[in-house]
Amino acid sequence: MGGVHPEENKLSATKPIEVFPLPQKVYIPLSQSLGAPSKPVVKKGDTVKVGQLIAQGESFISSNIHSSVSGKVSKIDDYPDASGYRRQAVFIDVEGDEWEESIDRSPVLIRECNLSAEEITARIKAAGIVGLGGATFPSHVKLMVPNGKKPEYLIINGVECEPYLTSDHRLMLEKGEEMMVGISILMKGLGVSKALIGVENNKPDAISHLQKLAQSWPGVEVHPLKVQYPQGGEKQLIKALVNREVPSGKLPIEVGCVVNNVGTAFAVYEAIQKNKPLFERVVTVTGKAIPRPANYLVRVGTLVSELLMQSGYDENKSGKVINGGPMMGKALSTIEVPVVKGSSGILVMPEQESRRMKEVNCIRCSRCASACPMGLEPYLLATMSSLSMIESVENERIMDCIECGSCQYTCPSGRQLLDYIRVGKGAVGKMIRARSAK
Amino acid sequence: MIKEKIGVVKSINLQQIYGMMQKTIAHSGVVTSIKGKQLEVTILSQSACVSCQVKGACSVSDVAEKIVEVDMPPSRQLAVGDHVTVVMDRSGGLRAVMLGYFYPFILMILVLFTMHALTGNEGLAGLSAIGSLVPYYLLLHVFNHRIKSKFQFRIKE
Amino acid sequence: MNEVILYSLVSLAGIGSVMAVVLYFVAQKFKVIEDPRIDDVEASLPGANCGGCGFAGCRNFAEALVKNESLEGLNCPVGGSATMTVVAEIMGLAADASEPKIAVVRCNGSRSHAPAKVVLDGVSSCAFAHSLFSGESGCPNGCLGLGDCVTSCQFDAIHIDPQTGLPVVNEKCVACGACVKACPRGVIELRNKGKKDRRIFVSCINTEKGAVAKKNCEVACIGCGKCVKACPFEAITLSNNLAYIDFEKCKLCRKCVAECPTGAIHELNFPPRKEAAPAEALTEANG
Amino acid sequence: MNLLTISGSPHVHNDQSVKKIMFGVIISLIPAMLVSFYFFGLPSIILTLTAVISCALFEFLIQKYLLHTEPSVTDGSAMLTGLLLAFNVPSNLPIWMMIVGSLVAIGIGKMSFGGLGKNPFNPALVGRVFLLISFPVDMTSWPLPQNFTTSLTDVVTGPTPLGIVKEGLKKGDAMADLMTQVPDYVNLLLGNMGGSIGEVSALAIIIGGLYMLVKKIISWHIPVAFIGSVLVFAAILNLVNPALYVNPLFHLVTGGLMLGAIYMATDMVTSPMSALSMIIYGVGCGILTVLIRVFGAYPEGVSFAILIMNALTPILNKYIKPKRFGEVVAA
Amino acid sequence: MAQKESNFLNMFLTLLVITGVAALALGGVYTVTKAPIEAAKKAKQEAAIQMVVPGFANKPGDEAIELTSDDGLPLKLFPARDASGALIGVAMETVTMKGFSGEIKVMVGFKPDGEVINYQVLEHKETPGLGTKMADWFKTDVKKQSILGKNPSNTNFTVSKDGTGGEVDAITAATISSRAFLDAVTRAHKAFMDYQTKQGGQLQ
Amino acid sequence: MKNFTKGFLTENPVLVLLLGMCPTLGVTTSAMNGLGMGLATTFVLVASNVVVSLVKDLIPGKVRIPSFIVIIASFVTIVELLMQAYMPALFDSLGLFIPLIVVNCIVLGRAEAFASKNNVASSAVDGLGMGLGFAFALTMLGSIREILGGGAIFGMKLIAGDGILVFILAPGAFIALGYLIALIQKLRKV
Amino acid sequence: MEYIIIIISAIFVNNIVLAQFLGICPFLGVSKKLETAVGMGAAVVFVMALATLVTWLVQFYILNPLGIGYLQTISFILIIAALVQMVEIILKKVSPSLYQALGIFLPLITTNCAVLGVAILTIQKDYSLLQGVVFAIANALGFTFALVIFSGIREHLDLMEVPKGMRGVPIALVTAGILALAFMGFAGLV
Ligand SMILES: Cc1cc2nc3c(=O)[nH]c(=O)nc-3n(C[C@H](O)[C@H](O)[C@H](O)COP(=O)(O)O)c2cc1C
Ligand SMILES: Cc1cc2nc3c(=O)[nH]c(=O)nc-3n(C[C@H](O)[C@H](O)[C@H](O)COP(=O)(O)O)c2cc1C
Ligand SMILES: Cc1cc2nc3c(=O)[nH]c(=O)nc-3n(C[C@H](O)[C@H](O)[C@H](O)COP(=O)(O)O)c2cc1C
Ligand SMILES: Cc1cc2nc3c(=O)[nH]c(=O)nc-3n(C[C@H](O)[C@H](O)[C@H](O)CO)c2cc1C
Ligand code: SF4
Ligand code: SF4
Ligand code: SF4
Ligand code: SF4
Ligand code: FES
Repeated sequence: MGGVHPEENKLSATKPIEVFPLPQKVYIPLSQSLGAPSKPVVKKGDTVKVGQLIAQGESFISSNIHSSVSGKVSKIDDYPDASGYRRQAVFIDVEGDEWEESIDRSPVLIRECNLSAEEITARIKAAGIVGLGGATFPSHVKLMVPNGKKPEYLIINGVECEPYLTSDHRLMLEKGEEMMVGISILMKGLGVSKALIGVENNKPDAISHLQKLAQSWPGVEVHPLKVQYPQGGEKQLIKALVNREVPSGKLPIEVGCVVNNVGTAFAVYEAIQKNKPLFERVVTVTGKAIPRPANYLVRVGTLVSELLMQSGYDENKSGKVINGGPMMGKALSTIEVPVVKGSSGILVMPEQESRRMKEVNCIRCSRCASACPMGLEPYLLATMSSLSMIESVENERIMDCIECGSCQYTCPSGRQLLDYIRVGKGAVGKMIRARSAK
Repeated sequence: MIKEKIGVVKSINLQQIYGMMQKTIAHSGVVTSIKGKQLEVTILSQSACVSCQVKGACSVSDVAEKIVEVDMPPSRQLAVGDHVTVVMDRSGGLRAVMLGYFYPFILMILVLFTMHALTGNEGLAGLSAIGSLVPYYLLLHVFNHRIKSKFQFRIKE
Repeated sequence: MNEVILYSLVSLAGIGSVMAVVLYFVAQKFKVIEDPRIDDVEASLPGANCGGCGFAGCRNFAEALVKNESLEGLNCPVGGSATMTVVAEIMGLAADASEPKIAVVRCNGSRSHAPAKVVLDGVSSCAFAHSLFSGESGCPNGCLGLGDCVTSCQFDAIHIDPQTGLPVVNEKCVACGACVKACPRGVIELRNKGKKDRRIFVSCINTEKGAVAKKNCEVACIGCGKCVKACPFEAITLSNNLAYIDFEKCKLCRKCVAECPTGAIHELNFPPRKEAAPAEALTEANG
Repeated sequence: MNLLTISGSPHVHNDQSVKKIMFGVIISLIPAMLVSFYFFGLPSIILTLTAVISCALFEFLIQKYLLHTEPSVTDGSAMLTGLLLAFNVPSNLPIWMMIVGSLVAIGIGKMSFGGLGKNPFNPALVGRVFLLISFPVDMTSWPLPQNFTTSLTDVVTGPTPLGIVKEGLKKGDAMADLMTQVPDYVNLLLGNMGGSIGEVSALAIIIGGLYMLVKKIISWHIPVAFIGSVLVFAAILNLVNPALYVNPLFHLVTGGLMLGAIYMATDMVTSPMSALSMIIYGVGCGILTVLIRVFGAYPEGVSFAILIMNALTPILNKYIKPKRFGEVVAA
Repeated sequence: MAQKESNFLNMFLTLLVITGVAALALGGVYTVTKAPIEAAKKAKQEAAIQMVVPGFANKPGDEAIELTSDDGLPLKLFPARDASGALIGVAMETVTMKGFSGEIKVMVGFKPDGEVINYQVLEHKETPGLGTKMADWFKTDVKKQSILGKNPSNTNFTVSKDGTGGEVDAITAATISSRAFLDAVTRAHKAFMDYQTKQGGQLQ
Repeated sequence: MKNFTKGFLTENPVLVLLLGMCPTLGVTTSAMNGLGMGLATTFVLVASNVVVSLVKDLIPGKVRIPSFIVIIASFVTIVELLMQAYMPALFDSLGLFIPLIVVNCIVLGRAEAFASKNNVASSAVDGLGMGLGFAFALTMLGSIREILGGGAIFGMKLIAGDGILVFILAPGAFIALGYLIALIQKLRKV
Repeated sequence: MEYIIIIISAIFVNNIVLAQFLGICPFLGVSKKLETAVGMGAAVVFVMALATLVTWLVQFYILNPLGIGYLQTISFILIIAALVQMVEIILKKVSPSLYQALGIFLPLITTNCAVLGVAILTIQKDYSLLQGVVFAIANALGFTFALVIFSGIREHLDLMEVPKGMRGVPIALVTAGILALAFMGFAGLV
């Protein structure tokens, strides 16, 4: 159902992962995952090592944060996040590169893991691992299956259906073996015997590589998928792999699935087998306005501007800088923002491509409805939202929208559908909250 | 980035609530009297008439508001004057239309045609058609309790 | 007597009596004794059905008024005290003269004061922009200028000034408060209209630290506290790096206005001062 | 330094636009246009141009001076309306009537509702039916086709094949006799018959329809359902009484069926949005068309059928929804 | 508003009185207008007869004869006589169901030999501007439009373009109405002729 | 005076209050019909307003509306009888819509909203104003339809041949009234 | 067959609203929501059938034998008004909960011209009782049909930003006009 085929433009697909040089200063935001911000456990003037815990997640859905560099905490203050709002962050002046001793920095692959499921969950929580597929949902929560639900499949999301982005692709090629170990650990943590890796057909090298590796991992299967956006959305992926539909308003566990990104699996490997918390990640820097697209292994807290400069950013040629891919990513209002755990790529669009087409009346062509992977009617949701018909959009299931943007991508009238839908979702959310508060 | 994700959390949570409430018709009204567990809610004028200048004149019955009886919701203590929303299942409305207008209509027509076929007398057929409504409504009256349970309004929480 | 007339008489009178019986039962069973005052009250209301009173429409409000038998807590912002006096008369009560209010826009981050650092390309909705980013100027509190307040106003009382990009309230405002609810950033406040329409207020709601605020907008309140000291009536309070003038306490003495180093305090509809007033604050007057 | 742009996702768009769609339809109409110009000559060209220009002009004037909105004539939809309106009238219609029709189509049918996308009824058909009912004489005198002519005056008029059959049957003529009075199927397919400017050549229209299908401008549902149901319904009637009800194939190649099914019923603005409702809509159009053709007063019912189904479109849209992902089947 | 209280008795009485007064008033008006209404109806009929067979001296309305056409439609025959009582013609009120929108009623005057003197369309629901043209079309002496002075016995009263040897031109774009109209006229003619034959040749 | 003039534009029953649409649409095939219908309604309005305001204090609240209906229906019947007797042609062309004056909301509306609260003189004036306003609107619509649809006005031909036939027919009635009301709304704003 | 002709004629060819202009007020007033339109339609079917039944009996068994046919208008309107009231009272009395459920759905505007018009038309057309009742039902169905279609379109139009000057009644009338235009295609079906 639904879906679109945007131009792929995977400019950096052949670029191996480069380790990005250490910055002078990092800004580590304290809200890096879904849920409540983490509480700092260091204070101004403290010296920290790489991998040291600097903030703790205190509520159920929140995560630990570790220092990505060694050096001195210069202050704890507000710093603009990707949307320009100021939030609490830890500012660290980098001094050397001194790691916590507990971290195993050797490149040796460790296959065996003898931990129990509970220990695995605890270690993942301690390492501050969050979903690297974009939503940054704390990964340990997914392993804590609610009572009465039984997971059957671990689904590994290697789809990377967003145009331009290649970080997952490179990771699958270069860290495939580690990833397999991570997957086996996740399977153990969940107590499932089957793991399905979904990869789109546009990455044949990754598919054949993983398929070869999977032969030595019982229960792990690699499934090539047809190329279609948003194949990587978890509901769509589950549908494609096990042909089950997650009911409206329900979680994947409802149909016995847990979805994790390939990067997450790799992070799990490092956390469990190498004792390395999550403080760096692979970030694709790409775009038509970037002369040297690349995939960097970046410490969290590094400024986006530094990544861009490394790749030859020219502010006069760029019109829009996007954190993430072109379909779901978020435009940045300044490039002086730090890389966070959820940053999968930085996309720079040239001036001429950065403006939307002129919006004209909806011609009721229903292209948006057929593109919508959730079976919604975006034209209706958008119109009703713009007319503040809150109850009606609620009945039209606006809350099912996964904000994939397929509708807006395909609308010949250039309707800014998702913008309106977001307004409507906001209003419906408000109304529902008001109702449940009563 | 973070802000957007917060939005997602809420939507996931709230979707579950949202799944439960649909397919109902809601009217807002004011509690006008309380008798034990029975509330009387006066529904404020619903129709387009609200702002019409001659609404008093258009219908012979100048009823501008409707009073409905609902049970006191267990979760909430209501007082006279409270603003509430009463809801009824959408299908209830259709069923009401059926019971109130459609079935008696069918009955009337059937009797009309049958009697005409039997007696050939139009006057008699007509009178008995009208007359057939009497037992119908008596029947309704007898089953009032059963009917009531189907069209009960309730207070929306 | 003509027999046609006789028949007519009998049959019509027959129908008439049937009607009477029927209606008698209607009267018995329906018993909707509408207080006739409801109609009168409704007639005296403006009839805008705007919901400013908190009811679904003027009729509903009239019913509530009559049922309540008192005006307490009920007010028609549109008709204001004039209307409420009439209503009070109908109901045989005295209306307390509530001070008329008006919407006030507490942001002066015009295009020149707070230049754009990025350009928004999207739907014209403050609610959307607010959820997307901090704003073109970078100020996370200030007006986004996309006019959610304008669309929410039923009285055509608020418009975006094309020069400044900020909303301006005109005399049509009836203080219904719709715009206050519509603004995602809480820029608009209902304040006393003031004698001769004179008002003084801090035209900024930025709670960031002074330096940060000033970087984005040159007329931001930097929370320096000078006005607090200058006010002889203790009408000004400072919290979260932001000064606020309580309109109930403010006596419109204008002492604070001159004190503010950034010109964040606004005075409206005052005669010109003898000495030069902070010119900018006056020219950018919004209200 | 240029300022960065901020907007919500998505940040890319496919290469479609309303303009491309509209001009795509116009391009696909070229074969039908050429056939018509060949058979009906210069008058048909003049009339078509009149309609296209006056529709565009009226749209421009109304937007600019009455609605005070930014004129959007360049999107091509008004020109398309004009083109299709012209295709739906006989080629000897007086020019002023064509202009009145354009005004009605654009002014009443489209702009009263707010312009592109908001009109519940197909503007060209509103214009056409308005003309038909206002000027029945001129709207039902069909010039007979001839090889390309530049003559603007003396044309020979005669009834359309549908008209011949309908009138004949009403008078009590035998079906076999009537079939000798109409052109054979090859000519019917090519368009060598009396009729409206653009409707005559089923073949040319089908070619255009295929082009639109390939270009994904329309989907197959409505035309197939429409034409299919005409075929089925007419076949049933024909089986019941061949002497009274004409061969179903005859229905397909005559009158405005092809033009209606492929170009007018498919107007996305006025047709339903999901596959199932499109099929219902198409079947409704088909049944109504045959009903009016066979039992009604008018020999041709396509326009009315589509307009009536246009009226039902909002209800179809409201009650037939796409399947929601994760829809829990009602317990 | 000083309004009376609503109790059963005064409600009952009020309505009784009001309906009573109304009945009296209406009865009065009715008695007064009864005669003029009848007269108006009659005048209308008379005017129509006068138009289609001018110059009679009797009261054709009082001598009306009810006939039935072959297919069961009701027709009326009004004999028109001169002062001496001799038949100068008849007015036939005739009807057809074949109109574009159903029934068409026509008053048509014939000379005793069946020649059409004049006609008047009494009732119809045809389309204004199309079917309505029949009111004058068949009186206008253009081409073969007019039927006045023609006799259906020797003229083919069908539409010329039907190819049935018709000798009357149909109204442009309203062939259906034209056929229907001619149907009504021929029906009247036939009924008149049949009646005469049945009466033994001459209607007196 | 204000009671009289308001019926024309500011409170025109058809064009502003949107009442009595059925006769408005149904009889306005020509200006003459519109005028005739308008005048008949005016008569009923004035007469019933007068009677209602005379008896208003004698009628108990609950039978107010039925009593009004009887009064109105009586006058309608009187009009019906008179027209039948003395204007049979007009009566024929207005047909069903004469008895339907009885349910015309304007008549009952004025009785209820005005006459039952005011004295005889101003009720009569009110009825006259409203009635003439109604007649004015109907005549206007009738003229528009007659001119556009038949190229004539009050039966006088303006152009040779026919007009745009639709306007004489049902669709034209709706469309013409729609644009007329839009125009009036626009005029009232400025 | 004769019934079928009556039915097709009343629903499609001579639709009560779109061709005969009866019941325009509720057509324009109640047709804003589909659900209400359906409910209203059901009520109208019932009321029209009942009213025609009763008025026919009154006409042929009371008015005609007594020679007081001229009282048609006044007696019909009184009967209809009383009937509607009676239905309401009975419903209210026999099943208050049912009445409540209905009451909210149906702003019963059943005293509009459609009901009276159909009752009178039935008499004018010389229908027998059965024909009359079928005629009434068919007209009520025609009314419902038009109302439902129309409410669908208007719900749709609520989502479109119709130009300011046309909003509300004007665009509703223009839409009704186009609908009437489309319905002309049914001409000649019977
Ligand atoms: C309150 C809440 C509880 C969740 N619980 C689970 C869970 O128990 N198991 C699970 O696999 N995912 C769980 N999720 C994660 C979601 O299924 C989903 O993976 C996450 O929101 C990211 O989705 P996305 O990347 O498709 O945007 C939970 C999410 C929320 C908001
Ligand atoms: C429209 C859409 C597209 C997505 N595409 C991808 C993708 O290509 N790859 C991916 O790993 N996650 C993608 N996600 C996120 C997944 O839904 C899901 O959150 C993720 O795979 C869960 O794994 P994580 O918790 O390890 O991140 C997408 C989400 C949405 C809503
Ligand atoms: C709105 C409309 C009304 C019509 N009314 C009539 C009519 O009253 N009488 C009639 O004979 N034809 C009428 N017609 C025309 C018929 O449909 C048909 O085309 C015509 O009778 C064929 O006759 P012709 O051969 O003279 O053109 C009308 C057509 C339209 C469009
Ligand atoms: C496939 C297709 C068919 C169309 N058919 C019509 C048509 O029949 N009549 C018309 O006026 N416009 C037609 N249009 C143009 C456009 O949709 C129309 O003008 C809108 O209805 C105006 O709002 C068509 C457009 C497309 C893409
Ligand atoms: S953004 Fe929402 S509405 Fe649009 S296609 Fe994606 S899921 Fe559907
Ligand atoms: S794709 Fe765009 S134009 Fe087409 S229906 Fe959706 S919103 Fe309308
Ligand atoms: S400006 Fe604000 S408070 Fe004033 S009338 Fe408008 S919405 Fe109401
Ligand atoms: S005051 Fe608020 S609502 Fe109005 S434009 Fe500014 S941000 Fe938007
Ligand atoms: S005038 Fe006919 S319903 Fe109102």
